[in-house]
Amino acid sequence: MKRFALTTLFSLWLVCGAAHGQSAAPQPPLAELMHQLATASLGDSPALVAQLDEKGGDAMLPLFQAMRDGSLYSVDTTHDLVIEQDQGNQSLFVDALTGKPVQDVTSDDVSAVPVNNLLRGQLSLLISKIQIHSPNPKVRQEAVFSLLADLNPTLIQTLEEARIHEKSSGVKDAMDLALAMNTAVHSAKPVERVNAIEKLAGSQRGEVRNLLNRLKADPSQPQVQAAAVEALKKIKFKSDLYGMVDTLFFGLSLGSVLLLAAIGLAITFGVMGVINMAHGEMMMLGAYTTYVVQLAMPNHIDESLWVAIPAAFVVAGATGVLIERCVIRFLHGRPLETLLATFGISLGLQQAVRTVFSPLNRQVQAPSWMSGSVEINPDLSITLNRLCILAFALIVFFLLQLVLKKTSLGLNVRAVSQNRNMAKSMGIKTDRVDAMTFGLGSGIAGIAGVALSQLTNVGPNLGQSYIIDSFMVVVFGGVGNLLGTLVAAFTLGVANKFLEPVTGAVLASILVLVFIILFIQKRPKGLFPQKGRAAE
Amino acid sequence: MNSVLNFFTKPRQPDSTVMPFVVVLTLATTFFALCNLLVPAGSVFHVSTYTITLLGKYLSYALLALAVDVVWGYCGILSLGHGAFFALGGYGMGMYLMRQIGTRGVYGNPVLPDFMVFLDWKELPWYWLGMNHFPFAMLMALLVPGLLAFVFGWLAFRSRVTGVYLSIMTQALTYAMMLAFFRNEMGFGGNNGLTDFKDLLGFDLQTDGMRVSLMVVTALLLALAYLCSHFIMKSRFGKVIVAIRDGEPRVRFLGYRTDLYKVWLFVYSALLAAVAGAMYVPQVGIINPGEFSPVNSIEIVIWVAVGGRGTLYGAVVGALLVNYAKTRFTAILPDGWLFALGALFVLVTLFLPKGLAGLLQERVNRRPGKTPLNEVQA
Amino acid sequence: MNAMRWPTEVASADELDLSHEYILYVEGVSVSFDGFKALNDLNLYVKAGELRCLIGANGAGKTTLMDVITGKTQPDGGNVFFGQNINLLARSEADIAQLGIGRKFQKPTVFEAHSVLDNLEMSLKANKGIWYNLFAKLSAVQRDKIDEVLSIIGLQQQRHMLAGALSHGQKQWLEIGMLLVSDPLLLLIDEPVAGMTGQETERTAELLTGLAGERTVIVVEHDMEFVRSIARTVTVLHQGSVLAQGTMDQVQSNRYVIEVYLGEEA
Amino acid sequence: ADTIKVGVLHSLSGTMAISESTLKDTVLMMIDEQNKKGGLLGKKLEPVVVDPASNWPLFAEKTRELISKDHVSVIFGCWTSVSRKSVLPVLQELNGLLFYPVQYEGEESSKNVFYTGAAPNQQAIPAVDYLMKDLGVKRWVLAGTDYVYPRTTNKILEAYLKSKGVKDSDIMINYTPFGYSDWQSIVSDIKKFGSAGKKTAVVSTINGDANVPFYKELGNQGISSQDIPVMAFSVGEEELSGIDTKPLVGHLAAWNYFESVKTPENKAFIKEWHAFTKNPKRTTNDPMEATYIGFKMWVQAVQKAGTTDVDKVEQAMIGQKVKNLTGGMAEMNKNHHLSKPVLIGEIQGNGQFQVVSETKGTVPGDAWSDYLPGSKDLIADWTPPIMCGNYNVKTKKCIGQKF
Amino acid sequence: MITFQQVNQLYGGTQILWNLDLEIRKGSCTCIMGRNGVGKTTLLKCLMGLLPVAAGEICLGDTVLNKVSAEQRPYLGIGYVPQGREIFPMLTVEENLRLGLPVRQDKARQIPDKIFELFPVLGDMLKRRGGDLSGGQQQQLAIGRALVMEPTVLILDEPNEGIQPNIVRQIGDVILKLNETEGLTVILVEQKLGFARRVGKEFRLMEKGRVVASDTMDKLSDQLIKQHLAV
Ligand SMILES: Nc1ncnc2c1ncn2[C@@H]1O[C@H](COP(=O)(O)OP(=O)(O)OP(=O)(O)O)[C@@H](O)[C@H]1O
Ligand SMILES: Nc1ncnc2c1ncn2[C@@H]1O[C@H](COP(=O)(O)OP(=O)(O)OP(=O)(O)O)[C@@H](O)[C@H]1O
Ligand SMILES: NC(N)=O
Ligand SMILES: [Mg+2]
Ligand SMILES: [Mg+2]
Repeated sequence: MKRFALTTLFSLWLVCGAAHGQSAAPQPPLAELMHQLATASLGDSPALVAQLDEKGGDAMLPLFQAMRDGSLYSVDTTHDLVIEQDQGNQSLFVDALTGKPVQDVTSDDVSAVPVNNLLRGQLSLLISKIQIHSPNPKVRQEAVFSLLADLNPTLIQTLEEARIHEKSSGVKDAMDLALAMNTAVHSAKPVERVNAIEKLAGSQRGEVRNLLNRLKADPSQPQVQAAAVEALKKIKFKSDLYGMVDTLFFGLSLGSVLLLAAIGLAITFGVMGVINMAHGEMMMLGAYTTYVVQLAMPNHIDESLWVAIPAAFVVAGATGVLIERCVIRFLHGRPLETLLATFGISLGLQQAVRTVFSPLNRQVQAPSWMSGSVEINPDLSITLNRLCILAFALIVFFLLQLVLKKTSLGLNVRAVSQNRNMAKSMGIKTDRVDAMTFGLGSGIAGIAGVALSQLTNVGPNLGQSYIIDSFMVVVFGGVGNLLGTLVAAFTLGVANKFLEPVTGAVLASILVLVFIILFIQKRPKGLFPQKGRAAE
Repeated sequence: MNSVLNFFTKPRQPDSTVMPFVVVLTLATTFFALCNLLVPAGSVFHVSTYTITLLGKYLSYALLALAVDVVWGYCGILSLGHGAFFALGGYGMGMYLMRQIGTRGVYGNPVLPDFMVFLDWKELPWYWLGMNHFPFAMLMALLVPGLLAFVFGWLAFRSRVTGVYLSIMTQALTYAMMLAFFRNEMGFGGNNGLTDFKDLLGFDLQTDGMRVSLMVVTALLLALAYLCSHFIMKSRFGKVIVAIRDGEPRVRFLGYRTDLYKVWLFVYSALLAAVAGAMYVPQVGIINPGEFSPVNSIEIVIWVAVGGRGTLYGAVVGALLVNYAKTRFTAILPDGWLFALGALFVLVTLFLPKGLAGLLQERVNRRPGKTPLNEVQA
Repeated sequence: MNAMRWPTEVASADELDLSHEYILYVEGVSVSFDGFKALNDLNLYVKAGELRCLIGANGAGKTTLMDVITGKTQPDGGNVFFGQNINLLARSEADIAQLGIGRKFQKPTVFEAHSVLDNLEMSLKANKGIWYNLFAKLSAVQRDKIDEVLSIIGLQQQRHMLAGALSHGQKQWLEIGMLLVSDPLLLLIDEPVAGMTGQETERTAELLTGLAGERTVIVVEHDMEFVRSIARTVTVLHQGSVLAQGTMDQVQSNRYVIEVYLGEEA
Repeated sequence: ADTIKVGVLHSLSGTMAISESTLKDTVLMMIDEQNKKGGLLGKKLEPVVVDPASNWPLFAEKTRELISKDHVSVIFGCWTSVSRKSVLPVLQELNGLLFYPVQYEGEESSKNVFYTGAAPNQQAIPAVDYLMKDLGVKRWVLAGTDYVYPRTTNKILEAYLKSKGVKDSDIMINYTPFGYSDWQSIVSDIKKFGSAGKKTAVVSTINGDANVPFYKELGNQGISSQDIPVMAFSVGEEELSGIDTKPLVGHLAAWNYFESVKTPENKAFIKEWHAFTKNPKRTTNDPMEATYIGFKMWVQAVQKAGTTDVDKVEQAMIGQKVKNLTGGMAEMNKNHHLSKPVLIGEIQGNGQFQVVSETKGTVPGDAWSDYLPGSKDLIADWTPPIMCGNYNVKTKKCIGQKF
Repeated sequence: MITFQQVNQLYGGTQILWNLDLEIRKGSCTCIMGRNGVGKTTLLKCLMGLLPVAAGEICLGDTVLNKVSAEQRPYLGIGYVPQGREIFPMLTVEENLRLGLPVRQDKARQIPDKIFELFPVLGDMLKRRGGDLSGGQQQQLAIGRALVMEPTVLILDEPNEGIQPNIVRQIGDVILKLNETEGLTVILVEQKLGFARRVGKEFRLMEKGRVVASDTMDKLSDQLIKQHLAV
């Protein structure tokens, strides 16, 4: 993950702090400093941390890390610093310096050592410095990268020394980059500088770009300046390219959300012809199911989704079957009336959720395997949850295709929706087919809800925010055509994301809507219309 | 032949509800107006200004429902975007009212509405020009939605966009309008919309007399629209419209340009909706982009369905009833009224497939001694 | 002028030029659906006042031909002219109907929510414009016309019935009635006697022969007895083109026609 | 009547129910508490709850219903500015009294309304000062939902930042619609904007439902509070209760109240809230405190005036003091806005805020911003001799409407 | 085999069938005739359970059909070719045919070749949507679809409507064959006398919702025709 530049303010402070340290009275010993830290105010902590770093050196790593992550505590009675270690549902406290467990201390006896943003920044920098020597090459590499914005002579010296013994090529590259950055600025020989700059052109990192921008602005050495301009051009070209890929991914990802939202509707509406205004609420039920599942298994958040998906399918599907049996089946041949009834149902479901779960949003946690992003390069990283949802949407889609194409259900559903009486005369159990189809569509909506719970609010309004988009996608794709739904969802997603940087989010949505309206004039039955005499 | 049979042999009776409707509407309105203005506040017969304002709102909704019924009930065009025409009419009126505020706004700017002042606009955008003249503003309140309906209808009907495709496109239309009007750059007050109106044609909007007048005018317009729509639906034009609903391709083979029939009906309907919007705004005191929201448009359709589509009085009754229910429910059951409303919708669909109007018709048909007109003997 | 007409009015009535006695020219028309050729370079000429029978196997393209003439289907190529001067391919369905080309569909399509009377009223030959119909009233002449047609189709008693409640055969009659009141120059009639009893079939035959002469009639029918009773010229379609044409006897003895259509001992 | 009726005008359904229904409960709790103390002027308080259903015209209608049909003495209600704007004409026509408890864009002072939430100068300006001075922020993203409150706030902030020498190129402004949920591109743009080597912060006036997906996207794209801190004006404890806050630790919010502040009053308040809602985990938040202060002040004012008559209560309100839940005294000023302290808090892993900065003393709410050209000369003063909501100090006249 | 006893049927308030009695013998081929609108189609729909019976009983052998749901009746061996074909328009020809498979006793998974022997055109058009077929092709599909179910009773409502002459012959041959060699009971509604005479073994004449004459086909006199079929 990308580390950003620390503030200049902070660098200034470091210098002052160091100067101050030299001139001041002899510093208190480590233990004393730690006790001071335990009771220090937020304003005093930075100075203490700096002193700890100076005194404690690498041994301070666990303490710094704990402090940054908010797991550093001080024992109320003794002001000893302890680190909380999560051990299932019970927390264990270890000594901040020695790492030995501290007996007889519970969470009631300790209070957190306060940190704020400023301190976290300072700590991160110190941690990185220590981690240059970490045994783990990945950590070392990260450490180097996070120091790029704060290169100074001592650091460069450290890096040069470390570079000699470094074995991991990844870390070597990182160190070379740092050294090249240093050379590019500080070398006395213009040729060296130009060479270094050429090397830098291979990196997409923001720190490099900022440095090159600075060089570009400095006219004192024309060839250096020219090299910087050239390097920046190369970098820009690549980053534009990655930007496109990024945007494309955003579009696909938005498309996958649209697809998930629309796919259940493509069945209840597209195939069965029910104008299902309660479709959104089925997604909402799925999302709430995820919430309940996580409540039930608080220590297994990572696995919770695997339980939530079938659970959501069952809950929403069962609700769908219930709705079909109690209401929809009395409305055969009156498709427009289903709008009225399902709208009523959607109002009821929303209010029911408000009554049961309160009107507030519920918290659904992200499993760790879906958090964060894969960084392909500094200009292009893909968030994992989006990637998972994209894959998930496609899987759901193809499974559904399979069910509809390969089982008799698919055929029966279509037969019933086209001619109910004749289907009866062919021995098709229309009642069961209806219930199962509506249940299937609703169940898929429920599954979509699980995915949405990872992206957005789990609240009573969840369904409302997707219902219009869902209808739009189904209609744009062509009612009754599942493949159309797929293409429509991705088209709209990608179009939206390519427009957005140009026009802004609101105008992009408006333009997409206008585009759909105009498009339908050209193809009045959507992207993939149902063709033939019967469709007229 | 063997056609003895009352129900189907009965001629399609001309909607004989016109006179009763107009009479009841006029009487009720007059009654309420007098009870507000003449009966002293203490009396049991006094009708509060609150009630008058509510009635006025319901009546504009009724007019809106009528507009939807004309296209949906008679021509099968399920518009899920009529809120857009309503809102545009409302904005037309709102802009006029806004300009009437003059220096009485919070910043005292004689020309610019408050929201423009605090967004630091220097002059009135061109589309606000002239809106301080009532006739021009009203013309715009009709012209703009009418034109929008015309352009949209012309494009859609000519390309033969029908059924759910059309419904969803109307929804997209109103949704796009909503997003656009939410934008502050549009110059219509963004999310806050237009509000803080003072007077209309020089009359203070907050007096009882004005409220009663607005209510009465709304009622008159509703009656007029009812008569007009009745006339249209009874004419051969109306028969063609209904035929289009049941088999548009076949109507074309009879030589009718169905796209034009639909366009003009759509425009007519949009104009009714715009009038409703224009009457609605001074009575509720605010117009904002929320009126464009697709859910609003869906609700209108539901009023019509509850009342019974395809009958003009059904639409009116549905709008009055559902909105009255909403007013009552939100006050009596603030926490659970959505259950009640939702249940109402479901129950009506299940047990009154033709809406309340259907119920009424059945009653009439069943009344002993009443034989359908022109009954054919076996 | 025709393509972009101001949306308020109907087409100006074009004068039909019948100077070469032919009323319908279908030349080189092809229609294909997803690669399947329903009509294949079809040529057909019909004289004014003629009663032409069109027969041919199921799927030969008869209905498709009517679709092309009435503007419902655009052909891939070819020309269709009404009289000398009117290019039907450039016209909309409504225009074509107003020119005086009426059609009865294979599957009866009547307006089910309208009474029999209203169905006929709407089909009347009259101005089809919007303003006109907003104020139109039935004239005495029109009333008589409708009454006359009602008695022809035998639905006097059902005049106020909703068309949706008619039986299949009654709908067939109503549709014929709708065609009659519209007073067309060219009638395209797709399988009029399907579902009729023998007696009714005879009546239909009388009706159609009566119409011919004054009007031009093209009838599609599979009932050979019926065709024989009315036919002067018969055209046989096969796989989208004309297979044979001539009098009933000529056609009936045509070997190909027997093979693909009539069967050995028809 | 033998009771004093109190109107409660908060949406219990529709999009705003998420925020507003809590305030309904708060008012009910306060009424309950007051009744336990024996009511007011010897009468019991009786709540009249209605549901304006997040529908703005309905707010006006319900106000009319509350005042003219139910004859309430005061109304506690509204959240969005548009609902307040919708209600204003009715209040003024029927001379009602509204307590409005939410932070808002200012530019208003009505005789019939008391504004107990923060004006921009009580939230936005101190927050930006903190970012600038304490975190050394040089580059600014002003991200908001596209409506009046964020627009105005950002206008004020833009003017303010420029007055502090920030260049145009260092300000990025972005608006999104209500309920916006696909933040990928915008967050990615922010990330790019923030990688220019200068300390960057986001000032967020993103409202309501859009926040959860925004923060989730921030977390997933790996923007931590050390990289680009986000300072929010509409994200409180309640909004956080719907998010997993671990990835958000260190992001900021500016309010006049945080649940985590340890004062005896706050402890008591939280305890009562838990007891009232029968939910020991229910959070409290800033608009609740604003409701609390408003309610207490109203009670005091009624006691002082000896009547619930709107005009008398209105005058009695001015100068009323109530202890803040976070310490110190809130005071109602002549412009119907409160003087309150401003707190900056950082999000913690447990969904609470840790106060990292606090103004010295209280900040009086400005009805009219000093940074907008149209209103910098305006003040509101509802005491004689000025007695109006928009007095121009230059021309020495009340302009526009007189209420 | 099939009996109607005092069957009454109403559409809304309109009575169509009046105390109708009817008997169909097993293995026979019975032609139901009558003018337009006398209730032939209605009668068949009652038999198929598609219309509710107001009063009276319909039996298939010993089974009282009134209590059997419409979906179950095909499993009792009834195949139905409705008037107007009622093809599933958006399903392909193949899919239309496949729908009948689960009803078969032998649970075959393939459409029997027999169907394509009877109606070769269906084989050529397997992948075409049913709705795109020409009227006559659809009629053949409708019959084929009923035959896929291997019914013991085959009900045909005006099967020759819109069919080319040689196919009409063929259909006649098929019906005869099914009836004579495979013992299928056939109920045929037919207007065309020639065809009725050729394939029908018995006739039932209907008038105004009642059966007014029934006998074997050779007894169908001109007198009866004039009385009940002429207009
Ligand atoms: N929209 C379409 N898509 C695909 N194929 C079509 C379409 N319309 C017609 N066809 C095919 O074109 C051929 C001609 O059809 P058409 O209806 O014109 O036949 P027909 O001569 O009227 O037959 P019939 O006498 O059975 O009514 C048929 O094979 C039919 O399947
Ligand atoms: N859905 C309906 N509602 C009301 N009446 C109907 C309905 N369907 C048919 N009818 C009436 O029932 C009567 C019998 O109709 P049915 O379709 O059974 O006649 P049929 O004998 O099959 O005539 P055809 O030979 O024309 O097919 C007709 O008079 C018709 O008007
Ligand atoms: N005032 C607000 N937050 O709308
Ligand atoms: Mg045909
Ligand atoms: Mg029949």
